[in-house]
Amino acid sequence: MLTVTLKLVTIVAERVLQERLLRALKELGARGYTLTEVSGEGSRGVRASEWEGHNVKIETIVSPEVADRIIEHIAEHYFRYYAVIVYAQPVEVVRGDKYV
Amino acid sequence: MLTVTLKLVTIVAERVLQERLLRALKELGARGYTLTEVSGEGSRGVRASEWEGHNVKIETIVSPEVADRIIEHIAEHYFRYYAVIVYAQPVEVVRGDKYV
Amino acid sequence: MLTVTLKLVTIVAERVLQERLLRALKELGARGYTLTEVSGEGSRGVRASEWEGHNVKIETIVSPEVADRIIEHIAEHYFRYYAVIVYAQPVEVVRGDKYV
Amino acid sequence: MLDILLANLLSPIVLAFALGIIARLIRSDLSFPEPLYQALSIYLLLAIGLKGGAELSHTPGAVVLRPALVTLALGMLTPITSYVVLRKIGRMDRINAAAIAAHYGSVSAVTFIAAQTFGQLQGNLAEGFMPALVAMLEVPAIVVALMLVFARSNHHGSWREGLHEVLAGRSVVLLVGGLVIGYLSGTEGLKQVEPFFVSGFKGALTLFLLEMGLVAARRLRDLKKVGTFLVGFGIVMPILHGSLAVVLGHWAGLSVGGSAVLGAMVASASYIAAPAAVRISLPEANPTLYLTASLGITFPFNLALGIPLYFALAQWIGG
Amino acid sequence: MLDILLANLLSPIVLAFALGIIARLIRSDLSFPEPLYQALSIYLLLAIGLKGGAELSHTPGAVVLRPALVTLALGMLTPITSYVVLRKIGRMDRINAAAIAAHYGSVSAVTFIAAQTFGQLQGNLAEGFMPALVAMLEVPAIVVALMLVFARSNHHGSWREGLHEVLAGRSVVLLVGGLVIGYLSGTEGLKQVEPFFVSGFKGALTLFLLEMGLVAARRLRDLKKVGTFLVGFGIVMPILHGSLAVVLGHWAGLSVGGSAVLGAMVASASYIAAPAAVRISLPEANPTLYLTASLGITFPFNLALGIPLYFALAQWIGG
Amino acid sequence: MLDILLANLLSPIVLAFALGIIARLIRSDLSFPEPLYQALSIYLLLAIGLKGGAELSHTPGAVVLRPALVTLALGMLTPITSYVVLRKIGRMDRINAAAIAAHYGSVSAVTFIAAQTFGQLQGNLAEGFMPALVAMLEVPAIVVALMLVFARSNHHGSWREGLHEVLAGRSVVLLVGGLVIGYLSGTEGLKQVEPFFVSGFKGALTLFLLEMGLVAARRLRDLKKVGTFLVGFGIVMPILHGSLAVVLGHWAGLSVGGSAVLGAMVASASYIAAPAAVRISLPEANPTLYLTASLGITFPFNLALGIPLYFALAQWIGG
Ligand SMILES: Nc1ncnc2c1ncn2[C@@H]1O[C@H](COP(=O)(O)O)[C@@H](O)[C@H]1O
Ligand SMILES: Nc1ncnc2c1ncn2[C@@H]1O[C@H](COP(=O)(O)O)[C@@H](O)[C@H]1O
Ligand SMILES: Nc1ncnc2c1ncn2[C@@H]1O[C@H](COP(=O)(O)O)[C@@H](O)[C@H]1O
Ligand code: NA
Ligand code: NA
Ligand code: NA
Repeated sequence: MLTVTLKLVTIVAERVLQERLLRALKELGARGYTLTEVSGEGSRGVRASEWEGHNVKIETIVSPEVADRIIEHIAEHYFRYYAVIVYAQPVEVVRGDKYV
Repeated sequence: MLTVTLKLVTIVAERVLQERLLRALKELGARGYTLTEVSGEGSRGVRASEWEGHNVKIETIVSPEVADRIIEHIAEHYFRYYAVIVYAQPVEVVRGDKYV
Repeated sequence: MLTVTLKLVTIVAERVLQERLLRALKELGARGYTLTEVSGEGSRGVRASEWEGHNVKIETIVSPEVADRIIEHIAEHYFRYYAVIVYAQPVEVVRGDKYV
Repeated sequence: MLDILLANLLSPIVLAFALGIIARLIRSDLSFPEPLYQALSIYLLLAIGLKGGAELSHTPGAVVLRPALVTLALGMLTPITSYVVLRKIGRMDRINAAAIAAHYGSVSAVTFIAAQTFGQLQGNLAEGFMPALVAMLEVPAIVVALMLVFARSNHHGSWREGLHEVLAGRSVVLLVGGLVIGYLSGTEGLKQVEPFFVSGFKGALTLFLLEMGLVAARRLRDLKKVGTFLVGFGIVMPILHGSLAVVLGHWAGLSVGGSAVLGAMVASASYIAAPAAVRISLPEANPTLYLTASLGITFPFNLALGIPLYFALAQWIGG
Repeated sequence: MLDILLANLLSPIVLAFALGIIARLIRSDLSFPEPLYQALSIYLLLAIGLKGGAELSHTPGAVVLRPALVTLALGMLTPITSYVVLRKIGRMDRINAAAIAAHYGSVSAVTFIAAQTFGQLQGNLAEGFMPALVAMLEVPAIVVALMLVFARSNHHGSWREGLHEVLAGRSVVLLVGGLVIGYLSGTEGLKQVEPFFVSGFKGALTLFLLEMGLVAARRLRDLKKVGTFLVGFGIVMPILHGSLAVVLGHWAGLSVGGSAVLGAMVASASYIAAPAAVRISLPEANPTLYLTASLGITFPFNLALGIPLYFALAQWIGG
Repeated sequence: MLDILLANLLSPIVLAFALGIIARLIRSDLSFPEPLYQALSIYLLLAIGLKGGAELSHTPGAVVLRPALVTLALGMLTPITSYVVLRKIGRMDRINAAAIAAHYGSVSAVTFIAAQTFGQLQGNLAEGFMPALVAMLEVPAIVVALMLVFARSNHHGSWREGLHEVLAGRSVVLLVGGLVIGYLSGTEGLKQVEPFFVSGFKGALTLFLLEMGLVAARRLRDLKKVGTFLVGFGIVMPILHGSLAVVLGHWAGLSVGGSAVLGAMVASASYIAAPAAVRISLPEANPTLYLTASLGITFPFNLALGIPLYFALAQWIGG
């Protein structure tokens, strides 16, 4: 099976950002995403929800360039005021052209 | 701690495939799996559910050979007609014999 | 964007352990975690819940040393009697100092 | 006729459906958590089963026989008429035609419930055993439609898995299970659970239709993709099938309310049981076509206009 | 006064709230799954909308006019008084002051419901159209408070997204949607769904308040972080705003029950609509401050002491 | 006796349980989302607490005293008899014996509810304060059983965490919390929430038992693994404990209904509170043994046969 190595970018963020982040991903070149409802704790204790602790995890498989763009976008727009983390890992996929 | 490197194979698929995929994993040699209810979007907009967008994510830690078999099986049987993606990553585990 | 490579440690465990594991993570030096409700199967069929199969997945990004400590702690305290697995992967993050 | 229509359009359940559509159109963040949707549908299916079964327990078999046979016959006929129309007039390929035919032959439980509720308000009560007919109408059409494909060719999808999907699917299990529980425990048994399953019913249905509106609105976006033929099909076919059913229901001895409800049942298109079975058995069929037609066109049409129409027809024939 | 207070403190809803707090304090594993919380809040909002709308459908417009104008005026005034107090007395920065002002100008639907329920038990029924006033009170304050920031500076957050967040937010959609459905389908329509939406209401509210207790207890941990001033603000401001609203309500022709409920509404601080809008529009405001004040201080205060107080005042003025 | 049995077997709740088992056997995709299960169990526990508390509020203490003492005594005795039987006759190791003893000493709230409901239908109403006895029966047995292990050896599991798990566990918090709320707000308070917590009760219980059937069916697969001894134990032990409790209940002054319900309570085995506590405190005990025994054998046995048996016995002694 012919596999290609791409990047899996994972964002964990407070739920109020969901719509905006998905819009941003699309604009930055992601061709799809998978979303999970999660909870968590980090350095920020509280967020704008009676449901503190409820976050979304957004995973998207993209080319390395798009991965960089996404990470930069999030660092620039969300790190300061919002509860959000982002990280990237290499993954092997088949049908590599589906994701770029 | 003695760790071994194995493969973490992740499948994201429309929910109607859940039972079949789990059966296939077992037959192909996976010794366990973890399942998460997720949602997502990709190239196929709609699926057979009033709950479009609802997918399952199935993660399984296996030997590299089993990983290849799983990826091939899915590519062959599901890529054409179903909303499904699959990718693999190396992971370090302890008790490596538990997974093979 | 300046990224640092850290470890993503993932624990999948039966739900009854949730509180204890989170306490242990904090004590071992993790600065945050993300928790997902999952289900799954492995070598142990049954657990102490009418909801067999319901597990939690706890993900935490930590330094390699903390990762080792966590894996050792879990292997020592939980592998024998509880349904639990743990694995680690390298991930690239920005703001590396947030996690250590 | 006009006042029947107005009464229907101003009923809480139709208005709740409209609210759901509007909420989606203005991009509201209103959404039903999936477990709530599942809880409501478990409740509604079990409740109609229970009521129907308790009613059956004191209905003489002879009264049910003819309506049951008519229902079965319609369950075999309507997938075939749908298929033929889709192939000959719509020029659709075999697979997609069969997939859509499975939906239009089967039944939408919510449309049935809405029709029954509407009859109650109009004072045109349908027979109490109608839920048993719903259970009978659900499965055969899907089998017939799949046979139209599998009879001819060796085929990718799994015929047996698809069938298991319908027969052991949760809507059949809950409906038939409810019927059996209601039948065995009888009117006495039903009385114990009445405040929960009977009194609360219409309110829960209102909530459910709000959610249906949210879901259907997503399908409305795809109206353009499916083309004019399918939009027309989704309106004309229910009228034809529904009218036929009203007439046959009347002939089989059903009351005005009963014939009208039978009309609504037969006119309705499945969007729970059929899609799951078809996705497994005919994976190459395009879900956008069958889901948009049944959920985006036929369901709203029946809810708003079809139901009053079948009642007006039943009244005209039998009243 | 004392017996009013005791009657309130021993009502199932207040006790359920206390149980929620205690459960959290003893570190119980009791927790509500999120879908249950969502289901209950969808139900409660839709239910009060439906009842209010059905009531409106046979209320002459003239009766509603003055109370509506008073409500709107209070919705514009209270964010400003809150802002001024926070800035001048509390020495708070502009952003956080505006964020908190948005919460105290807007309304907590649960406080409204609790007040209305309390009135029923006291035999001081509020006017049936009060839910329409809740809908009117929810939005303006948030707009006014955001304007206090956006009018002055170019700013990070998105003003339009924040506004959309309130206007198309689920609490407004359900409340206003319920009102319209209730209004269009009228008393006749309401009767169909009464066992579900009316009879079950107080029980569902009890369950909801148990959950509110669980959530509020988490906020109590943060009481120390927010400082004495904000604790005092969260108690004194509601008393002032509430008393003013009782007086104006009486002047506008509302009954004793109606004025008291208006008092509770105006005294209450939003913790659903406002936080979502503020988080989007004023991301640099500190959520610990506004959530702890509205959910950890003002909500329990109103529930336990405020509501009986506003009723006592209304009685004294109008009884 | 036979007609009592038949009446029980044909009640909606027993039939719903059977439907759940059947659905699983035919591999239906019917399943309850976890939040629905949690919502129903929160509701049921709170509801029985509320009713019991309201009843207690007007029951003279003297009436409750003797039944309460009997209950406590049985809560200490039954884990010991279970332990001895498992060790001596079953030749089971100490840890697993203690784990199973904790389950059989404690109580299954659903079995209690089913027994109470059955009594109502039979016209053999149990005393209203029985829920207070359930709360008393839940905890002591688990403590006694754990002591059987911890008294002897230094041990892996955590004794204190296990105890906290029961005492602050959601079933105790909801039951005791409901009792206190019901007691404090009294009959007057209960009336407000009656349509929700009282009228809807049996229907919600029916839904819950459908889910219980789905869960128990999974345990049935493990019947072979646990061996004949444990199957016998899961049937004989409840009969012995239940009969003893009926006799002692009668002696303590309980009515026919009350003694029978006490019998069912004591006969029942916990499958919510005990498993969680045991898993934490005795991790090396095998969950397949204690879960299969309590959920796969004893629960269905009591539901179908045990409850009518305890009623027949109570009638024979006291009627
Ligand atoms: N070290 C970490 N490992 C895993 N997830 C984290 C970590 N730190 C933060 N998170 C997740 O990111 C969310 C926001 O983090 P923060 O901005 O630090 O509050 C948290 O609620 C967690 O879900
Ligand atoms: N680029 C991507 N990154 C992450 N998840 C994806 C991506 N593309 C598709 N998916 C997931 O896979 C499912 C099926 O994809 P598709 O077949 O492209 O519709 C989607 O619903 C998503 O959950
Ligand atoms: N090979 C595997 N791959 C992925 N997840 C696994 C695997 N084995 C076990 N798990 C997860 O870990 C949990 C506990 O495993 P076990 O102790 O083997 O029963 C299971 O319920 C699964 O969720
Ligand atoms: Na049909
Ligand atoms: Na206010
Ligand atoms: Na017992």
